[in-house]
Formats: sequence, C-alpha cells, structure tokens
Amino acid sequence: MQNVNQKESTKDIRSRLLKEQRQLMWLKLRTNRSLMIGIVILTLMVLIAIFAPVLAPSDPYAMKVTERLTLPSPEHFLGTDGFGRDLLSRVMYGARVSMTVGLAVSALSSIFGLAIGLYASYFKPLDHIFMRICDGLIAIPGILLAIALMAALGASIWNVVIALTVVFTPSIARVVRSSAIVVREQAYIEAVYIQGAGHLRILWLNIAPNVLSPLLIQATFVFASAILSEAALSFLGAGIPAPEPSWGNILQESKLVIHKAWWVAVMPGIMLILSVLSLNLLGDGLRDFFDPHTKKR
Amino acid sequence: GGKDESSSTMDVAAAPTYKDTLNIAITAQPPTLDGALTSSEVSLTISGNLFEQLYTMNMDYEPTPELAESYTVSDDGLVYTFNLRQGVKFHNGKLMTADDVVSSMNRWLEVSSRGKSLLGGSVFEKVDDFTVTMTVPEPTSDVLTIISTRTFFPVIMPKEVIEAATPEGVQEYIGTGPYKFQEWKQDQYIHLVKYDDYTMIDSKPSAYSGRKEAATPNLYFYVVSDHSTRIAGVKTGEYDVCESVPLENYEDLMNDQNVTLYSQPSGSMNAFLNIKEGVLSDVKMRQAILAALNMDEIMLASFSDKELFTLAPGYMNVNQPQWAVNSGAEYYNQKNPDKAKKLASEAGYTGETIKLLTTPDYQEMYTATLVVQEQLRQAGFTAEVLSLDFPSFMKARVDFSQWDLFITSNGYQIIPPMHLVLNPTWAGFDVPEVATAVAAMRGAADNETARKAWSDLQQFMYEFGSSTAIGHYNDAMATSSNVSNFVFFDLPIYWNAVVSE
Amino acid sequence: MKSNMKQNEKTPLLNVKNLKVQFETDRGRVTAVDNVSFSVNPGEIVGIVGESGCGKSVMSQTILRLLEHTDPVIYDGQVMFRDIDILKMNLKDLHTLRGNDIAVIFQDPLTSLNPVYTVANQIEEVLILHKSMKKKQALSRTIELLELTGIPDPARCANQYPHELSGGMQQRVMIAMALACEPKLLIADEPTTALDVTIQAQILELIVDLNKKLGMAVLFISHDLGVVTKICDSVRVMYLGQIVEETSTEVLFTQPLHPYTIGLIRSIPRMEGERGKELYVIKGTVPSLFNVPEGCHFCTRCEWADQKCFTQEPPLTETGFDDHRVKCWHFREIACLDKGVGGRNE
Amino acid sequence: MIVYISKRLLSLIPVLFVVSIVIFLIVHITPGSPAATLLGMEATPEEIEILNDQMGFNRPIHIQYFSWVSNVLKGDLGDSIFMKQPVSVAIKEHFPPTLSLAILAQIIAVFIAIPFGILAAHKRGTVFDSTLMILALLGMAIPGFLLGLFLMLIFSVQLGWLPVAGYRSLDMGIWTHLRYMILPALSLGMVQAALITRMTRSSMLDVLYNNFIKTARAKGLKEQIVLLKHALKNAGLPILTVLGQSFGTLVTGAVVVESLFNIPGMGQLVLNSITRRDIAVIQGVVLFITLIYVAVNLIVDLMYGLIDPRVRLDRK
Amino acid sequence: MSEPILQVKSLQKKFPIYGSMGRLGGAVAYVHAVNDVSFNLYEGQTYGLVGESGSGKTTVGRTILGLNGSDGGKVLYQGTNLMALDSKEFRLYRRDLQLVFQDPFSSLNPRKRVGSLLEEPLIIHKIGDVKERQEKVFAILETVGLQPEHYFRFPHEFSGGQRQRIGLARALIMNPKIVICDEPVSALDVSIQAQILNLLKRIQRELKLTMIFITHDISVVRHISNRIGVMYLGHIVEDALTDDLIATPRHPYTKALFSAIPDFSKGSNMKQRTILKGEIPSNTMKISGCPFSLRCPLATERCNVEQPLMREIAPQHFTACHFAE
Ligand SMILES: Nc1ncnc2c1ncn2[C@@H]1O[C@H](COP(=O)(O)OP(=O)(O)OP(=O)(O)O)[C@@H](O)[C@H]1O
Ligand SMILES: Nc1ncnc2c1ncn2[C@@H]1O[C@H](COP(=O)(O)OP(=O)(O)OP(=O)(O)O)[C@@H](O)[C@H]1O
Ligand SMILES: [Mg+2]
Ligand SMILES: [Mg+2]
Repeated sequence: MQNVNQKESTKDIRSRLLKEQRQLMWLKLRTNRSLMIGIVILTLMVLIAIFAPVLAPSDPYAMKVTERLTLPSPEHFLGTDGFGRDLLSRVMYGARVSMTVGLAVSALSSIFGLAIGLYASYFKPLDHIFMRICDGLIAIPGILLAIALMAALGASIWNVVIALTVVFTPSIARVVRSSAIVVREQAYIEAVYIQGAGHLRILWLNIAPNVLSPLLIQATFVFASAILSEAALSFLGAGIPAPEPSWGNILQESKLVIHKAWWVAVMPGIMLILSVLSLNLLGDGLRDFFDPHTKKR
Repeated sequence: GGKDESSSTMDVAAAPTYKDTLNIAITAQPPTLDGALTSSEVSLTISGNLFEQLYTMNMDYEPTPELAESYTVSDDGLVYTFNLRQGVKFHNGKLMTADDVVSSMNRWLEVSSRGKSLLGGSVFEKVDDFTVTMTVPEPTSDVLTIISTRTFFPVIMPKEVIEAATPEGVQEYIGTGPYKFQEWKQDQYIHLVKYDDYTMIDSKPSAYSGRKEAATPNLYFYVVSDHSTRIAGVKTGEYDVCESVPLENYEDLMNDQNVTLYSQPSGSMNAFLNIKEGVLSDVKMRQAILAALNMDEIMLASFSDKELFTLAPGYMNVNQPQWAVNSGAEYYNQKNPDKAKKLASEAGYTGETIKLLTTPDYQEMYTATLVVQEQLRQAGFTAEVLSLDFPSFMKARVDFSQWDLFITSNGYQIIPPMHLVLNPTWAGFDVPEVATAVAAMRGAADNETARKAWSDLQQFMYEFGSSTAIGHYNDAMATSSNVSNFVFFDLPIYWNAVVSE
Repeated sequence: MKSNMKQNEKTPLLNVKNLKVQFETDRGRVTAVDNVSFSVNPGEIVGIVGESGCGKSVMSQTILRLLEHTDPVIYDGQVMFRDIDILKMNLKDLHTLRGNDIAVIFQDPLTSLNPVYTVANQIEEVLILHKSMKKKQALSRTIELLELTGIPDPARCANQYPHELSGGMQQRVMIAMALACEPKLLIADEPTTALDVTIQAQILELIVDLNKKLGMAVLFISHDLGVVTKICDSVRVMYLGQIVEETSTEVLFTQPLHPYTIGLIRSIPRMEGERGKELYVIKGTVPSLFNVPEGCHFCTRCEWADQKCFTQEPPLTETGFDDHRVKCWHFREIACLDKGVGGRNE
Repeated sequence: MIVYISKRLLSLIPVLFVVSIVIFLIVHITPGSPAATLLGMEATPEEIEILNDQMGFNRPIHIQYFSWVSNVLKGDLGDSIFMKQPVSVAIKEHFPPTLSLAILAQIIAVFIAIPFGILAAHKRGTVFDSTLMILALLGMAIPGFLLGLFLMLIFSVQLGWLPVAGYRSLDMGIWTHLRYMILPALSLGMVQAALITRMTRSSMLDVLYNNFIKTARAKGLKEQIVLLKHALKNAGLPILTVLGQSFGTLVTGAVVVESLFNIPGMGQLVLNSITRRDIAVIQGVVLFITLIYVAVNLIVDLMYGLIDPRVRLDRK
Repeated sequence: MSEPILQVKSLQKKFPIYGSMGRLGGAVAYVHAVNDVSFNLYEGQTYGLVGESGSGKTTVGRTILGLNGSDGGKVLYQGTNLMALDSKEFRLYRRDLQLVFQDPFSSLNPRKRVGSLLEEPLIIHKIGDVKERQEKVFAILETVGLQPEHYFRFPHEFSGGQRQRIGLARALIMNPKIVICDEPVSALDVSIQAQILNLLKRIQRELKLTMIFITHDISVVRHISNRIGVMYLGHIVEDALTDDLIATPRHPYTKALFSAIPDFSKGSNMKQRTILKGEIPSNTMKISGCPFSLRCPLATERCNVEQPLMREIAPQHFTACHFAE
C-alpha cells in the first residue's frame, strides 16, 4: 500500500523536483553577473553576424571609390574604407567570419582535444604517442604553423578554421589530459570500475564531465585566440581572402591608411576587444557556474 | 615639401657639413644583387651603385657610353665593335679588360631572359685587350638600347667572378661602380661604401650617365617592409630616404615640412586575360570584360591620389614620345556595364565563375583586383578572387586552368618588345600576329615606321582583348628635406646625394 | 596526569568575554561564534569540544585575530590577554604578541608548515623576530627545542623539509615552533586529529609534559571527547557557535547535563559492556549557520525540547556546584533523572 | 639530476621527429617554389623548373627528407638558397634580436605583473583588485599589433621620444639597443603582463588560504614578510610555468611585432622564408625554435626543484 | 561452522618504487604492503581489520577486489580464485563484491545527480528498464534512510553522513554478497558515525550481508564485527573472535594499541599505558624477524631474526608472537 503511494508520487516528485532544479539553475545563471554580461554581448555579436544582411545599411561589397575614406557621416555611420565601402556594413558582415572562425575553431579543437586528452590519460601507450605529437605541434610556433598551413591549403574561411584547429588542439588535449589524469585517480572513478563499467563508459560518461570546466575555460580562451589569430593571419595576408570582410581583414587594411583615416581601425578594434572580453567573462562565469563550491543554494 | 625642391641654394651660405651615411629604407630584401638574373627594382637600385655597363641611359633615354668609349656597326648591321675605356679598375683592384667584358656579356646573353629573348644567338668576342665585338644574328635597330637597359642589368664583372658563378648567381659582388659592396646583413640592411679608386667620367651627370661622386661615403639600405614604419621613419629622420612611399601617405607627406617628395611615372598596371582556356577564351567575353572596367576607380583605389596616376591606353612610358601611342582608346576605360552585359550574353555567358588571380604581396595589384571584381559583379559577372602569396601566384600564373584574369603592375621598358605584355610565356599571348608585328618594329628603317608598327600592334591587342592597360602609376619617394643632389629617374640615384647635418 | 594548578584563579591569563564572530558572506551575515565567554588561567589546560563546524577553530583563531587577513570577519566582545583587549590592539602590538606570548598549533601539521622552507628556517624565524637572536644562536636554540619535543636526531631534522618528515614528527616541529618563545598560552587546535592512535598518545603526553614543565597554559581544542577528558582540567562543549556546557573534566565525565553532551557521549561505541547493541543517535544533523533555530540552538534535535525551547534561548546557568554551567531549560529534570551517562550503566 | 636531464633530452628525439616531419610535409605541400621567387616576376616556367631541378627540389619527397635528416644529424642544417649563407649562420644572426626582445618583454611583463598580481591578491575584492583585473582582461583582449601600432604612433611619431622601428644590436651600445627595443618589448610584454598578473593573483590566492600562511601570521610576522617570503615562493610554481610557456611563445610568437617594428628576428626570418619558399631555412629555424622551447621548459622544470623541495625531478 | 564464503590465503602485494630512471630503470625497491595475509570470511558475518595507518588494511581490501593485482596468494570466492581471473572475467563477479569508500567526499562523482549515480551499476549490468531501475533506486534510497527528493540532488549538497549513505546505497544496489567497508566512518563526526554504524548493522541483518570492515578505531570494530584481525606492517599479527580479543589481547602490539586509545568510558585517569616508542617503520624492506620487533617492549634477539608464525594460542585465537601465551 505504501508502495503504491510511493509509485504514484514518484512521478510528481520527480517532475516537481526537476522543475525546481531548473529554476535553481536558472537563478544561478541569472545571478552570475560575468556570465550574463558575457552571454549578452556574445549573443548580440552572433545576432549581428546572423542578421547582417538585414541589419547592414548597405552592401558591404559595393564600392564607391570616389567616396573613399570619408569620415563617419549620417550616410555612412562609421565612414568608408579605402574602396569607398560602407564600414558599418563591413564590420557587421565581418562578424560572420570572425564569429564563425571563433566558434568553429573552439568547438572543433575542443572536440578533438577532449578525445585525444581522454584517451591519452587512460591508455599509457597512446599517451606517449599523442603527447609527443602534441609536444611537437605545440613547439612549432602557432602562428607560423598556421601561416604554413594556410600557404599549403590556400586562403579560405574553412582553411583558416582547419589551420587554427590544428594549432589549438594540442594545447587543449594537454589541458584535458592533465585534468583527466587527476580525475582518473579519483575514488569515484574507481567506484564505477568496481561496478564493472567498461572503458568507454568510464571515459566518456564519468571522466569527461569532470574535465568539462577546464575544457570550457580553455575553449573560451581558444575562441578569443582564434579570432585574434585570424586577425593576425589576415594582418600577415594569410587569412580570409578579400573581399569577404572579417575584423582581421578590416584591421589589416586599416593599417595602411591609419595616418589618414583612423576611424577605419576603431570599430573592428572595438568589436574584437568586446568579443574577446565577453568570452573571457563567459569563461570566468562558466567556471563559477560549474564550480560546486560557489554560492550553492 | 614638394617635388622640385632645388638644393643648390642651400650650399651657398656656409660650407655645410654632410653626414657620412645615407640611410635608405627599402621595401624588401632584394633576391640577389646579380643583375643578370633579376628584374627586381630593389635589386637594381642597389646594384646600380656597384656595377656599370657598356652603355647606359641618360635623361632622355638615349644610350650613352659608360664602360665603352664608343662603338661602330658594320654595314650589314650584324657586327658591333666596342672600344672599351682604359684604366678602369674593379673593386678588387684588377684592371678591366676585354676578357672581363666578353665573359660578362656572354653570360648575360645566356642567362638573362631579356638577353635570351631579344638578342638570342648573339655573341661577344675579344678583338684586343680593349676592343670587343658583338655579332647579332639579324640586324635590328634596338641593339644598343637593349644593352643600355637596367632591367636585367648587363653589368661588367671580372672574368673570374663570372666563371665562379652558379645558377643561383655570382658569389661575389665585384664591379666598377662608385660604391663597393661591404656587408649584407640578411633581412636587415645592405651596406655599401665608397670605392676610392673609382675612375670617374667627367661629364655632367644625366640619369645613369655622367659623373658619379659617391658623395656620401656610406650607403645603408635598410629593409623596412612595413609601410607605416617606413613613413614614420622618414618623418622622424630615422631614415633619410624612403623608397616607395605608401600612396595613402602621399598627401600627408606633402604637408610635412621635413620631407621632400619625388614622384615619377614608373610603370603601367595591366590586366591580362586568359586567351587560352576558360570563360575568357572567347574574344566576345574578353571584350565584355573590357567594357565593364572603370579605370578611374581602379586607379584611384589602388593609388589613392589623383596626382599619382595617369590614365592612358598605351602600355609604354607616357613621357617617351617615341612609343607613347593612343591606339585602342575606344576599348579603354569604357565604363559600360550594359555593353558588357550585352556582349556577355551574346557570348553565351551564364554565370560561370571568372577567376581573378592576385597576390596580397603587391598591395596595388591586390587592390585593383578587388575593384575589378566588384565592377565585374556590377556588370553581372560572377567573379572570384584567388589570392595567393607571391610564389604561389607565380606558379598559378603559368597554369592556365587556374585563372581567367590577373593584374600586374609592370615597370616601364625602354622598347616595346621588352614589354611583358608581348611575352608569350607571361600570360600565354602567343598568336602569330605578335611575332610579325615585333619583327616589323625591330626591323623598321626609321622611328616613325617603328612607331606605326607598335601602334597597330597595340590596336590589335585591344581588339583581340588579350590585355588592357589600366593606367600609369607614379612611383613616389620621400627624402628628409636635408637630402640634396638626389635624383629620381626611373630608379633612385644615390651616388651624388648628400645629407646635411 | 593533570596539572592541578588552580591557584591563580583570580587573574586569568586569557579572558574571553561575550565574544561574537560573524562572517559577511554572499548570502548574508552568519554568526560562527555566538556570545562565548570563558577564561584560561595560567598553567591550566582548558578543553573545547564540539562537532565539526561548531566554531571551535573560528574561536581559537579569533584569539590571535588570524581570520581578518583572509575573511570578511566582524568581531564583537572582548578577548582579554592579561589586561589588554586583543581585539582592540593595533597591528604592531599584535605582531609582538603573536608567536611570542600566545602560540598556536593547527590540526594538520603538514599543511601548517611551509613546504618550501626547512624546519630550521621556519623555527629560527620566530626566534630572530621575537628574541632578536643571531642566526647562529637561533639555530642552536632550534635544535634544543626540537630535542625538547623528543625528536630523535634534531640536528638532522632541522635541515629537512616538512614533507620529508612523518606526521608525528611534523606535529612535533609545530610544537617546537610554538614553544620557541616560551609562550604563556598555547592554543592547540585539534593537534592530534590527523595522527594515528599510537602517535596521538605520544603527542598528548608531550603536551601534558610541557604544560607541567613550563607551566604553560593550554587551550586544547578537539572533537574527541576521549582525548579531551584525558588531558584537560576543564571542558567547554560547543554547539553551533555557543558554549552549551562548561565544567571540569571530572564532572563532565560523571554528570553531564546538557542533552547534546549526553547525546555525544552516548553515541560513542564502547570498549566495555555489551557489544553490538544499537548505538544511541542524536537525531537529525547540525543545522546550517544560515538557518540557526530560534530559541535554544539545539531544540531541533533535542529529546527534551518543548514549546519554550523553540522560542526562548536558555541562558548559560550555574548548576550550583563545581563550576558547572549548562545552557538548557531542562537540565534540572535531566539531573533528577540521573541517567548517569558516564557509560557505567546501560 | 644529470640522469633527469639526459632523460628529458632523450624524450626530445620523438618530439623533434614529429616536428621535422610536420614541417617538412607542410613546406613541401605548399605550392610555389624557391626558384620562382629567386627568378622574379618575369621568369618563365621552364627556367623555374630547371632551377628547381638543379637545386634538387624535384626529387621524391622522402629522399629529400632523408637527405635533409642525415645532413642535420651531421650537424649541417643546409644552406639558404635565398640568403646564400648556411642556415646556421642565418639563425645566429636572427636569434639575438628575438632573444633580446623576448627577454625585455618578459622583464617588463614580470615587473608589472608580479607586484600587481600580489597586490591584487592581497587586496582581494577591493576596487583596486577589480580595476586591475578588468585592465588585465583588456590587456589580453587587445591584439598585439594594434597595441604596437598605437604605441608607435604615440611615442615615436607624435612625441618623437623613441625611434619608430628598426634594430640596433647590443654592440652599438646598450642604450641605443634599448631605445629601439622598448616599444616592441612593451607591446609584446603588456599582453604577457596581463596573463601573468591574473596567474599571479590566482595562485597567490590559492596559497593565501593555506594553513601555513596562518602559521606564519601566528608567528607574528609582518604582512609583507608573510606575502613575500611565505606566500610568493609557494605560488611560484604556477607562475613559473606560465613564465616558461610565455617565454617560449615570446621567442617564437613575436612574428607580428617583429614585422611591425622591423626587427630582423626569428619571426621575420621564418615569415620571409615562407614567402620565399626558402625551405632549408624554414626547417632549420623551426627545429631550432623547438629546441629553444624545450630548453626553456627544461630550465623551468629544473627551477621547480629549486623553488619547491617537494618537486623531485627524477620521479614522476 | 559452514564453508567460508571468502577465503584469503597468504595474500601478498608489493608496490614497486622506481628510481631515477622511472619505469625504464625497473623498481629499485618494493613497498611490501601486504605480507602473507590469510583469513576466512563466513556468510553473514563481519570480519574487522584494524591497524595503524599504512599497515596495509586498504591494500588488502583493494587486492581482494582485483583493483591492483596481487603478488601471490589466493582469494577464493565460492571456490573460484579471483586472483586468477582476467579483468573481463572479473567483471562477472563485480556485482557480488562491493566496496564502501573511506572518503565520502571524493568517492561520489561531483557532476552526477544521486539518481544517475545509483542507476549507473544497473545500467552497466543491464538490469531492468528505465522504470524498474528508478524504482530500485528509490527503494535503496529508502533503505539507507534518504528521502526521494534526494534523487535529484548533487553530492555536494549533502552532509558527510548523508554522502556515506549514498556510497552505501551504491554498494548495495546490486545486492552484493560481500561488502568491503574501508573505514566508512573515519571521516565522520561521532554523532553521525553512530547513525552510519547503526545503519550498517541493520542492513547487514536485513540483507544477510557479509562484510569486511576496515578501520583503525578499535571501539568501532568491536561494535560491529564478529571477528577481528589486527594488522601491523602488512602482517596480520593477531586474529580472534571480537570479545576474546578485547578481553585478552595476546600480541604486544594489540595490547599497546588498546592502551593508546583515549577511551572516554575508561574515565579520566590516564592509567598505566604502554606508549609505543617511535613510529611505524618503513615497509620497503622485507623484515627478517618479527615486524614489530623494532618497537616491541618485549623484543629479544630472537625476535630480530626469526619471524613468528601464526599459532592458535587459544581456541579460535591466533597470534604471531614468540612470547604470547
Ligand atoms: N570565512 C568564513 N566565511 C563564512 N563562514 C565561515 C568562514 N569560516 C568559517 N565559517 C563557518 O563557521 C563555522 C565554524 O567553523 P570552524 O572552522 O570554526 O569549525 P570547527 O568547529 O573548527 O570545525 P572542525 O572540527 O571541522 O574544524 C562553520 O560553519 C563554517 O562554515
Ligand atoms: N599504489 C601504491 N603505490 C605504492 N605504494 C602504495 C600504494 N598503495 C599503498 N601503498 C603503500 O602500501 C602501504 C599500505 O597502504 P594502505 O593504504 O593499505 O594502508 P592502510 O592500512 O589502509 O592505511 P590508512 O589507515 O592510512 O588508510 C603504505 O605504506 C602505502 O604507502
Ligand atoms: Mg576546526
Ligand atoms: Mg586505508
């Protein structure tokens, strides 16, 4: 009888508790100031990127060479660049490349880094192979590796993504490995082993969630670095091919005219700094959010 | 500042003291100083101080004797006899004789692409210690002009140096010029010092000819590839000379009291269309492209200031009356997208991608390509930019499946046959009409006939749509205003320049 | 083994009066030590017991104001050392007091020693600071001190790093460091919790020994009733930041009156008597500091609790004999019942 | 110790192997050949082919690799076709500027970062702390070239205090050298400083909550001594790790700043060599940089032992 | 008495210590963590293992569970020698042998809700469908005295005692035959400790569990076990029924251990105690004589050279001492 009651209420309890849990998480999210600021700025950037065709006041590729390098005016809110193209539109469209590169590189290198790091932490022979390769790749200066890869692959946005993924994966793999090694030794991992869990379960369901927060922090760092690296690559002429605007491209072009038209550099610079800043905030926020020791309710 | 600053007034008052070093900011490290191997301007600017040739150019583009004293031509026009100057010493102290000239010039004929293509089959022979002959396979009117040129610099070096040369070039830089080679700090600077035993020609300096004083004992050519850095450097006096002023800074520097600007038409920017493969192999399509282009915009975007370029359909130096012709003007700078659309649809164009090959290593070529892309887009074409670094660009250029159009800026040549636009290996322009026209030009009895032949050829090129001139650009240089006696001819001339303290 | 030095009762060495320690946290202010008063006389060993989180460490560290450097802490009340109030002292005087007149040893000796300096370096530091000794002199004194704590090869030990020593050794080093300036008062915060029973016995003996030899008063903090009753003259039992019972060891052992104390004593498994019976259990768990019950803090877990207990906080009341004070409304009834929790019956 | 070092050096072999293969592959799948660059814009494809043949770039790739490796093992990094000098000489010439830049940048970073990091940790939660951390975040977010450009515009062009760019070697006087180096070092160092400040702060915070800090205070030590003697040395390992890593990246990652300030360093060398397809140089330099990176990290690991006696190098 | 359910026969375990060459150079020495340990475990009974830190108690437990291999000896579970199985085969026995960890904080995955933590073994062994599993989890939560709403909480939201209950629930959910409890109450406060001990006893009674109970606290082990083994330096030095051992410890180490306990019930007089001199010596060398000889107040020359063997000194009371009687 008791049991019947129990069974009936189980469902209710479960859904009630789940709801409560969701509310709690939401509260925890909302009260996490740096996370919220980071998310808001980032969402804005992503929205700008997605809706650039709608938002942009004019065609970012349309040139009016006679109106090159004009000061900000009602017609061109941020002025024009060396081809007489509308800078505001270009900065907005630039968000597409920069955001794509940032998100894709951080996502891809996190996935690969996670897999490599996990397996390396768990299987000794793999560890030696993977880590020597990672050491080797880390030792090659990242930007040079990227430049060489770009030279080999040719300039395109996906090649930038590939090149930067190659550059950033090893360090993520190292971070994951070093935390995974610590986690692997924890008693709770031994506990699932004792219960007869196989390697896959241990690796992906028990170790992986516990290296998530260093991974996330690292991934946000990679996001920021990827945007900056794309900028640096563009600066060195190995980034996204023109006329596709990216913040890096615009900055690179601005360098030529900075004595004459400082405003060309300002907006992409601000966007770049803002997005990197928001990512750092997001990273800090995520760390707080995933840290069981902060502000538990 | 201004470009015609006269310096002589300054010297009058008190004998000014001059610095013993001239610091020159150059844009890139030259690949080599071996003139026979390269057309690189940076290389020539430097090697011009080290080496001399038999004949050279004066202000009016006339061959003027330098290491030779005089020459005679046989009646059939096949044998040229050069009398060499006597007592000229190489930087290693050795006396220059016919042996050195013969081996230098024969090597030049063999390795330089200019020598091969225009004087192929010619040979130099020694007559006596100070007389050499040059035998050409067929008579042409431009032999002396060709050996007076600076691109693929036919320099005279000691025989031993020539013999020790490898395919990559000579091992030592030993010439007869007013400066000798001192040090090459890779990627930093090249240092030249005054050659004390230089045997001067005592005639009025005129372009590359005449008196060369080595007035400042040390020349430092600093490699400063970053534009803003080079400009900032000349503004602050870090460098006395800044080669190749970034165009965006031209206006800014005009207003700077401390800086003197020099500007000089130095070449034409040309678009080459792929006549061999792809969408543009159809002449109608090529005409459609020509119709779409707006040269004003391209040139303005690429060279930034109206002062810095000229629009003209010719490929040759606009200041050279002999070759500056206007034929084909109706095809040039048409700014007619509607016509382009019409032509394209007649040619059956259905939106195939037109591949524009370029390299970001040359800013103006790159910029021009971007503008062309946009203009083609406006005219309803699908155009895509393929941007490669320079070595890859060079490789892609010879693969006709990889591009449909590319733009290069080409320095001026003395005579049309030297121009790349006629070179079949450059962009695949190997139709028989060209060879015929070139032969007619070179074999022409007088200047007028030659000019006519060239004019016809230029007309043919526009009609055929193998290429188009986009415009003529000036090269701008800046010196700090206390530099005087500096001359900016085709290339900057430093040997008489001085810097006051 | 007791020091039995109760002669100086008039002038306590340390007199804590109505001490209240609060922390400013993200979720508001919490009171970790609530209105605590007690005194330590010269030469006396006073014990403080209580479960984890009841505020023992906070209280002991407040005596030297060690918390304010790292935590947002608010004090109220007085901590009189002889006749100066430590809480009102300026930092300079405090620096001369710390380690000199009052010394501390902490629960975990390994984490309490700086891992990157040698033992000698860390002990000398105190001597050089407070006794203005020269380096050489300090070293020989260090070795003496180490010898005093019964370390077998003091000269060698002095040159070792903390991690090279065993736990017992480390705790001896801590004690040597604490003794360096012959303090009047030693605060020992769970000094043996991290140690094995046999080693624990050695350290306890050492402390009692030093107390006797040097006449140094000891404030001994522990959660182990067994340990406290072994070496202390008098004991205070803490619960949720308050002292709930205060008496001599003897009385606590024979006649505990607070339901919490009784519960604690009864839940220890015995070495005597019938084996395997259900142990006594204090129901519930210690409430969090954020939701301390009104009235008596123990009311939620107390068998005796009635309406009054839930609303009114009982005072710390004299039971009438033997310096015994209890913070409970019902202690008289409990006394009458005389369950004799000492462990002899049941 | 010696065993440890030799073990580390031994483990270098696979790393170098990986690096050399990666680099070799990358260089060789990159289109364009050195001959094209060498011959200039007007060269014909045949000329380029001939020169490539003569220089041996048309041999099968594995043969090229093995001949390169065997030369390297003999201590010969090959010659730069472009610079007409042995690669080892090229490295010798280009390394000092980069080294000097890296050291200066590191010094700047350390002198800014460590004191600020300690202070921020000490004053945790105050306005000072949060301002500093926001600045540090900004510092990390600003691309190095932007910072460099602005520094150059302000200090050289506007104020004229410092030379715009270029490099003067140390033998031209330390002062001259420094005048040329200070701006690039600043633009490189600021970013590092931001990173190190944050690192110092967080590792100081980790340490400051330790029991032994409480012990040190309980001894009556003054706050400065507690911070500088007891806390800093313990916080040293993570800081040192970051320093080591960042030094590694400084030596190698100064590409952008070097190109902006026209410093003929390793970054420029590789960059130029890539555009020139100067294969021997690319391979040699990357190999050298890898060695440097490993050496720096070896030194860092050795220093661990000096700072923290618990770190036994010869045991994992 | 019937056949033992688990027989441990001269179990050995040593851990290598590597020298400066790391694994390459081979082990330079061994920690002899477990030396020749034998005991029997009978169904429904509790065997207590006591000893100082480092005496090898945990290692015995872990070795039985096949967590670190063994260097000799047998563990016979229902006639099968577990030590001879490879890890795949061992997995079949995992449901029968479970472990409760000492540290309730590190042994629960901080990122898993209690529910999924407890469900995991059921999923591993493919038991039941989602519903059935959930029911099972709710049931076991009730068994160990937790509330249904705890199902959705994360471990860090629990107190130490509650966490230990979760650990216990995890061990019990597969209905194991044998549970090894490695100091399950050492990290807990006395009042909580009592709760857990009561719970353990109750569950053992209800589920007919067999337990090995590892602890260093003699009063606890007395409370809970039927039989006690005293360990010192990897050896079992005394093994007897609980009451027997407490009443008449025979081995000098056992005696010293007992007297060192500051037992509250023995009153406030520190009676005459044998405080052992020195500390547990390093176990990297294999001691030729009696392992306790270095600290033993009674040690003679003989103790230093001849290792005492386990002998049955009284019925069911075994001691390894030359002089015990
Ligand atoms: N900085 C702080 N901020 C907020 N609360 C604190 C702080 N420090 C301690 N507390 C709280 O004060 C209470 C008392 O802590 P304290 O360390 O004194 O306990 P304790 O009796 O020493 O326990 P244990 O036996 O575990 O050492 C605890 O509930 C703790 O959470
Ligand atoms: N994985 C290991 N590698 C090397 N030595 C080990 C390992 N595990 C245990 N040891 C050593 O084996 C010995 C016995 O350890 P064990 O953990 O079994 O002791 P214990 O009796 O459980 O002690 P405690 O009461 O501290 O838990 C110790 O000296 C320990 O250092
Ligand atoms: Mg405490
Ligand atoms: Mg253990």
